[in-house]
Amino acid sequence: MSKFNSRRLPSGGHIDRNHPLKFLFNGKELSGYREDTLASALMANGIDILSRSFKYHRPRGIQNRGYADVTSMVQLCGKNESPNVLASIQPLYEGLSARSVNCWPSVNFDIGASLSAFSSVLPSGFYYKTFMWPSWHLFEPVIRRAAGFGRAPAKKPEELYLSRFDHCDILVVGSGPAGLMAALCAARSGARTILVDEMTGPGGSLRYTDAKFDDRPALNWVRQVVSELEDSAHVKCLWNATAWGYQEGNMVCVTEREPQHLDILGRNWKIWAKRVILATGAIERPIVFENNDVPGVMMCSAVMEAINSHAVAPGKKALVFTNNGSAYQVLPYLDNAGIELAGIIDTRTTEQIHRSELIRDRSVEVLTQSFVRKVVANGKRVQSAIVCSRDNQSFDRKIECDLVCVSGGWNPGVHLFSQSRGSLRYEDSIASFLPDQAIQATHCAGAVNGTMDLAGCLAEGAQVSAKALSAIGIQAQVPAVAKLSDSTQTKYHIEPFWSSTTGDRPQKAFVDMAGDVTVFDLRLALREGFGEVEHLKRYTTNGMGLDQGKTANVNAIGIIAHHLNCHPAEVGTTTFRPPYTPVEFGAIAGSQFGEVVLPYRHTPMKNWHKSHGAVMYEAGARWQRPGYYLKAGESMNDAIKRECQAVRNQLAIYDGSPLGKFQIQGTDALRLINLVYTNCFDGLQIGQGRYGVMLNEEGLVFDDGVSFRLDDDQYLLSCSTGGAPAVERKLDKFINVECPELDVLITPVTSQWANATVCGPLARQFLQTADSDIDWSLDALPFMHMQQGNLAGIPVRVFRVSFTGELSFEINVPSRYGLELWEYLMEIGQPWNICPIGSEANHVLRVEKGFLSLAHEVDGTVDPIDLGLGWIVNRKKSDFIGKRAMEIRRQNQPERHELVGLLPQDPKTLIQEGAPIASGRGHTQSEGFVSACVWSGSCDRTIALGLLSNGRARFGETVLAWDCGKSIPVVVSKPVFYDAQGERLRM
Amino acid sequence: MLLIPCPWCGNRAESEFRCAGQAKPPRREFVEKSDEAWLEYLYLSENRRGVLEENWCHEKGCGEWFKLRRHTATHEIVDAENDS
Amino acid sequence: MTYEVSINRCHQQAIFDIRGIRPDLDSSLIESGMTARVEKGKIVLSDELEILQLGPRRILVKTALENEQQVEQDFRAALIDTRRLSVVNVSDLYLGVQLTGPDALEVLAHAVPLDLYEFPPGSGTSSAVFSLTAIVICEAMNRYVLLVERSYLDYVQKRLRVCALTGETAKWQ
Amino acid sequence: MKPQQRYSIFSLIGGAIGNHQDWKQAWRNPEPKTHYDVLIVGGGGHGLASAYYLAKNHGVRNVAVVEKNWIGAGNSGRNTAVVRSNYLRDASIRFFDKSLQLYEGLSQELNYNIMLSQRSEVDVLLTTTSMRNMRRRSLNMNRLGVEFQMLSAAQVRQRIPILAPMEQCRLPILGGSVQERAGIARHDAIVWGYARAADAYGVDIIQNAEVTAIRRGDDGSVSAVETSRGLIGANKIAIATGNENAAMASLVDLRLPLRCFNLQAFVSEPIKPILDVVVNCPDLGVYLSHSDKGELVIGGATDAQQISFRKGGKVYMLEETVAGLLELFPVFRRLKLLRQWGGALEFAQDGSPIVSATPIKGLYISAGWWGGFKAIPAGGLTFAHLIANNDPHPLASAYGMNRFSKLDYLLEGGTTVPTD
Ligand SMILES: Cc1cc2nc3c(=O)[nH]c(=O)nc-3n(C[C@H](O)[C@H](O)[C@H](O)COP(=O)(O)OP(=O)(O)OC[C@H]3O[C@@H](n4cnc5c(N)ncnc54)[C@H](O)[C@@H]3O)c2cc1C
Ligand SMILES: NC(=O)c1ccc[n+]([C@@H]2O[C@H](COP(=O)([O-])OP(=O)(O)OC[C@H]3O[C@@H](n4cnc5c(N)ncnc54)[C@H](O)[C@@H]3O)[C@@H](O)[C@H]2O)c1
Ligand SMILES: Cc1cc2nc3c(=O)[nH]c(=O)nc-3n(C[C@H](O)[C@H](O)[C@H](O)COP(=O)(O)O)c2cc1C
Ligand SMILES: [Zn+2]
Repeated sequence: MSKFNSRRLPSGGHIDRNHPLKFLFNGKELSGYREDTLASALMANGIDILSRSFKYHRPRGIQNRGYADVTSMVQLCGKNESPNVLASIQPLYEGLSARSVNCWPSVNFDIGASLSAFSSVLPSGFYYKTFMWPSWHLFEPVIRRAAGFGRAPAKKPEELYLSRFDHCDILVVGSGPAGLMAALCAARSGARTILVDEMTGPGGSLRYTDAKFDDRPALNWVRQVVSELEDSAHVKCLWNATAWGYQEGNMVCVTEREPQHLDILGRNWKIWAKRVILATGAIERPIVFENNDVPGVMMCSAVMEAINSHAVAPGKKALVFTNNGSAYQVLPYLDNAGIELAGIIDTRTTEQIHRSELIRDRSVEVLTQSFVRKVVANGKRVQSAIVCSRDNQSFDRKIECDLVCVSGGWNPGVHLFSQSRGSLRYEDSIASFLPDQAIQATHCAGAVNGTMDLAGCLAEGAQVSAKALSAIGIQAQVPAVAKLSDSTQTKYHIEPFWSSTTGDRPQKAFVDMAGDVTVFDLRLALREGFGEVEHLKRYTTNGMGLDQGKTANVNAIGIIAHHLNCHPAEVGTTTFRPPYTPVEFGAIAGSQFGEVVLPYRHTPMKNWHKSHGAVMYEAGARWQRPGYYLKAGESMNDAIKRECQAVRNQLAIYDGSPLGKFQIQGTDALRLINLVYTNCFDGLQIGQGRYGVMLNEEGLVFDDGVSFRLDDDQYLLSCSTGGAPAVERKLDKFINVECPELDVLITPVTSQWANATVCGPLARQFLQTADSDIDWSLDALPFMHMQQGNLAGIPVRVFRVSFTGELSFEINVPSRYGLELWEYLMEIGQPWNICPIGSEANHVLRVEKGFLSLAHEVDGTVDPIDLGLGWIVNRKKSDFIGKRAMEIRRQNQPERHELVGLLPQDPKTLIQEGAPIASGRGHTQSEGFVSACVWSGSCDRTIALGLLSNGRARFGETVLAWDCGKSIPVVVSKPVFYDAQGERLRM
Repeated sequence: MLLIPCPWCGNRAESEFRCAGQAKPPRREFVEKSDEAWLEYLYLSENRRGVLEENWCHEKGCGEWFKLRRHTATHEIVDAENDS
Repeated sequence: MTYEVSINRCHQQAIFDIRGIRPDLDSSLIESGMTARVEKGKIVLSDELEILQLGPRRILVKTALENEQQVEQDFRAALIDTRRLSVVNVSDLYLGVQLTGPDALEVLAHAVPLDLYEFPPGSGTSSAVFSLTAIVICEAMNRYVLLVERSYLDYVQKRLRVCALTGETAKWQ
Repeated sequence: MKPQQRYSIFSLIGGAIGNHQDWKQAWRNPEPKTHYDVLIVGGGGHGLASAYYLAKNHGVRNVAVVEKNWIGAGNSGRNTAVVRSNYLRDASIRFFDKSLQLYEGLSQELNYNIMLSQRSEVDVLLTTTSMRNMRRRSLNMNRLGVEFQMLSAAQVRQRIPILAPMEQCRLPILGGSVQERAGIARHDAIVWGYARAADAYGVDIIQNAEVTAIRRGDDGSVSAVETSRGLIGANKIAIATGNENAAMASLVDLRLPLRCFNLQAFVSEPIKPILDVVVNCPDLGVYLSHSDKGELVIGGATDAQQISFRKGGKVYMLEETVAGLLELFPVFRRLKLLRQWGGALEFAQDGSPIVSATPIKGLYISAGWWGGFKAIPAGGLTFAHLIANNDPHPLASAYGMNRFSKLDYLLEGGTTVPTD
């Protein structure tokens, strides 16, 4: 027979022998069966070495079960490329392809392993002590290449992830005996229940043991319970779903991998539960001895799983090494698999060992009070073990074996409990940490609670569930507990034994396999004063690897306690943090990906713009707006120039829809407006508007805009596009919290209105040709006034406001008519050569006029007086937002940066926006900066605006702008370059 | 994510709410006070571990403003009340 | 496999946003005879109107678009005298997107944090839809309507379709 | 004084020969004395660096650093370790660049490899607003002789080849900026290196001692602190407690405009080198670097809504940051989150730190270090100067606490800390 499936047992297991599957490992074609994991299939094929270790590149294989089996990590290749996948949880599928990680050229012959030769100079924290001279940069690339395991995928997957919310009464995490009973009880009691388990199916430990309920395999019972659950409308069961984050608010994040009924890679559930029941079981931990990482050293439960679930014999001759009773359960499994038993090494005394029938009838030798000092490997796999006695350390005995079944005890899966801020306590009788005080609405049942016997787990699951239900006022229907057939269970009875080595010499006795941390490393750290458990973790990296110390941490704490001569409780644990097991980033982001990663907003005219060459800009508050419209053969600058000319000389139109708008109503509407703007709005007629600047309470400019009076107590306040969300929040807080005495109501109406702004010297003439009842004449509709009426049969509001400095009509219509209005204007504007313009042209035009741009001149340090808007600050008003602060600041700072115009001496020079203005030797004395600089068609030269120290007193002076090493002389001027009197916009 | 007890809607997801800082007396009570008192109103707020009373708004929901007492280190909510 | 749901834009409706200082809102509703017709968190049908109290100080009234002017006039007549009430026509502010089909609830659960099992037909509330403010209405079993700010409609609709696995991939054009 | 034991490759080899049995404690674990000339509260980077410079530059060696947990338990032990000096205002540029310069010589100075990796930080810019902000910074920094350059979109892609292709971007990359000297350092090493070097000068590092009260003498000046390990006298007391400064100041009825907000960070599973620079994307609120150990270290935006002292994180902030990460790097979708944590960041009202004497004689405070890992060397240097001379160091003269009552802000972020 070929090596193919050489370790597969002829019968048994839960694998589906009718469905053989082909897969690739390191390029070699192998085969397994459906229901195999990648790990079991590799084991069946006689493959021992899956990867190389982090630091010393030691060969590693399968040691543990499920997510605790950190040494089984591989790179999943092909379409679903994914790094650091644990073979022990990866279901086998047809065509799967995987590679070993952290090795070159191959996992069996790995150059990196030669590092082991230098390992004596690489104890924990060695990098803090060397590589300083001449510079870390010389060494870093080598270290970096050596670090890390798998590779990030080169391509993004095309499939989706989703993320969703849910609510329930009872969330049960873990579907072992305890979790199933808890879920069953909740379901029968009519509670909305969600049951999740990280494995591909239910059952927990019952999936790999051969327990019998009512004389039938436990899995039958599992199936029966689950089908009852799945048939209940108020119950959801999620398999392959890890509860990874126990958040505040009793919310648990659960990531479901590749939900079977949907074509997605994963889905993250954010579940609020009234009560959470943690039935997360326990993880078997190793005992530390020299070479305890060599393939062939496995946890007893992993051996049981291999044999019972996957019909694989992980060795031929086994030695059992334990400090507790649970290990003896492996014996019948070894028998079944035809594995010879080389002996049992138990660290406990004869009296401590419960002589169950499992050993009573055997001829096998049990060496009590003994331990495995080290295993000897033939390079790739265990060959023998050196065993010695606890009272007579010099007594060494070599036992031939190719499999060492280890049990160092069980670590209750307290991760989620601790994440939820629940406290832990060290329990001597199980030599591990247990949940103590819950902070959130959390319950624990089963092995996680320290209940190590199956009957106890079943009973506790139901009891705890009943308790949780009654806490939320649901009458519990407690299901009967199935009868266990002849219990093959042993008494747990653990006696702590953490490590065979003291770590005085640098043996390879690994505490943390994921980070290659040895007992020696822990000892060294202690010696150097890193005795705090958190220092120890950080100095040695113990518990910082891929499995976050699932098996390592308790051992490390035990070892430290032993050497510090204290109780493990005094050492304490490091902090448990999410995620419980690594979660794909894609699942966390869910559908927030690609185009929909951020909200975007469109005006009703979007499609028109796009089909007319508009280059869309993000205009603030997620709005998309045309930046400029490109015509064939044009450059961006050409386009902007053309658009500017249209406004200054003829006729243009732009989409001003995104401008923020609020309808304000109430007897105190005017009072509010007078409080939020620096100037006074008294005396405004209905239909009249006024420009205002809004400060924050710190006295600094926050926003600006025009407000119109619509009716007696009704105003329409407008603000900048990007500022609208902040203005909305500010106003809302102001009237509800800061000035609750105001009798005023605010309705944000930004998207209600679409706006086409017609501007240019021909705007009035043009609009007079439109089909409209509006009187466009100066008398009827002067600057800063509005009119309502109809245009082309559409109800419109026309505002005479100008941000370009040119004659301008803002035509607002309910959004549904936006496109219709726009198209109508474009159509009748055709003979006029009407030109659509974007925000770039607007920018040039406003610079020519010295109008304020929040994005440019306002950097959070300026007040309105700095901006030359002193006329807008009504000092007589007793109060407005920011008044007090502005006054205090001005008292303390007489000299301020003020808005000025700047004319580069060379009229062709463009200065970069943001260039500082400086004087003094080496330009060290800062005097301000250039906030905007554009080519102005109207002035036929470049012009700029800036903030300059004491600027208004310095008109005519030449100052130096500093632009990338060049100093550029610029002449200070008034900040207006076009139509200084403002006649054109008032036309 | 917390579930926050809106006085009008009951428990709703934290993401529907806005926390708007420490609850202080209304602004008008400071307008007439000394510069020092005004500055205190402007930028001093309690910044400690423990229960703080804050202004919260069910911004994406019913729009109500209310006072919430919340622990700044555990994020536990003590109570919420509507004073209108 | 995908979810069984269809996601479509609704016909525009006339919508009025009524806000008031609490006691005023209550009393003017009484005056106008509307109080009997509001119920917290529920859509109440009355003549041509669908009335939804969104908050203690805010009511939304929906009706067919052709009733827009009539209803606006009625409101003015009935409510406007009390000046401490604001009625704003927001018919163009909100657009509806409708989810119908057996999986409507499951798909919607990807967007809103509400407990949708406690949100039977006839319920309505303002909530966070993909973190944006929107009004969620359960019109019937397997039928939900989201009223979202018009400018966000494309975004919300697109993202719902992504969640419904309609095959629409999230690609930026 | 120098550390009793020098670290080098030779000492490591020597150590190996002796099975590494002879390594000394990196710092002592002394019992507190009854009195110190200067007592520093807070064993984070700033407290320890201040102790070191007090001893080294000012000859003040009867110094204690009192730490309530273990040194580095605060933000210095949980930050994303980015060091850079690209700030906007002159005072900040000068201060932070001094800090970066000190970092450049720190491994040698402390004889401790802090693993300063000046791999450059590239800002990936997606909006015209952030382009404008960075351009202004870069122009101003260049004027002061500090390197920080703008990049074209093509140059950004060249430096970060795995960025999302143009056609897949929600917000296309408009350009970027880079500071070549920026990079990362090993966060714990800064703490341990300063601790070891300060200890060698005789500074007492006292862990597990929480300061619960500050006592004052008859003249009002400070005299001692009460701690969980007893009363400790001191002529001068310097507060550097990371995010507890407001609480510490309130022990002597001092109120400061400080607020703490949550910031979270997370790491991916360890992978082989894929990213050679620090990447920062202000528009998506995410930044990351690839550590020497192999994990991607990722940070996001501060959650400036609620005052918070938690060391965890809010899940909606995590989602946002991850979404931002994947928008830049869609290839990371299948990469896995390994660990997520958080910290409370302390902000002063104007976003700039406070390094200041107080109205109470003998009491000094160093606070508001929300991005203050990069500031540890200069923060320590200037704080030590202030404590020793009772006079601000010229580089930190803008950081006095009296600026607030004049509303004379040093605004870095562009705006003040949100007041709501
Ligand atoms: C997630 C995150 C990412 C960050 N990323 C960066 C970054 O990339 N770059 C950067 O420059 N900065 C970053 N920062 C900020 C940086 O971490 C801090 O600014 C810096 O570490 C502050 O150092 P510190 O010494 O002032 O405070 P800490 O390191 O917090 O030290 C304060 C110490 O005082 C102790 N203490 C408190 N109260 C008492 C008491 N009563 N008695 C005794 N001791 C007390 C604490 O236990 C703590 O150890 C980040 C912060 C966080 C949270
Ligand atoms: N004989 C002994 O000494 C001994 C020791 C330990 C355990 N046991 C046995 O183990 C069993 C314990 O039963 P149980 O129900 O408490 O646990 P279990 O181990 O049977 O089941 C726990 C389940 O929870 C899942 N899980 C854990 N964390 C999860 C998470 N974050 N998200 C999703 N799923 C998660 C696990 O994958 C597992 O399927 C009993 O049968 C007991 O006898 C025996
Ligand atoms: C730069 C940096 C890198 C880190 N890398 C890892 C890592 O590889 N593995 C890990 O488990 N934790 C890593 N951490 C996180 C720490 O384990 C720890 O969570 C963090 O310092 C906060 O401490 P706390 O979780 O004990 O509160 C890293 C932290 C930082 C600051
Ligand atoms: Zn509410």
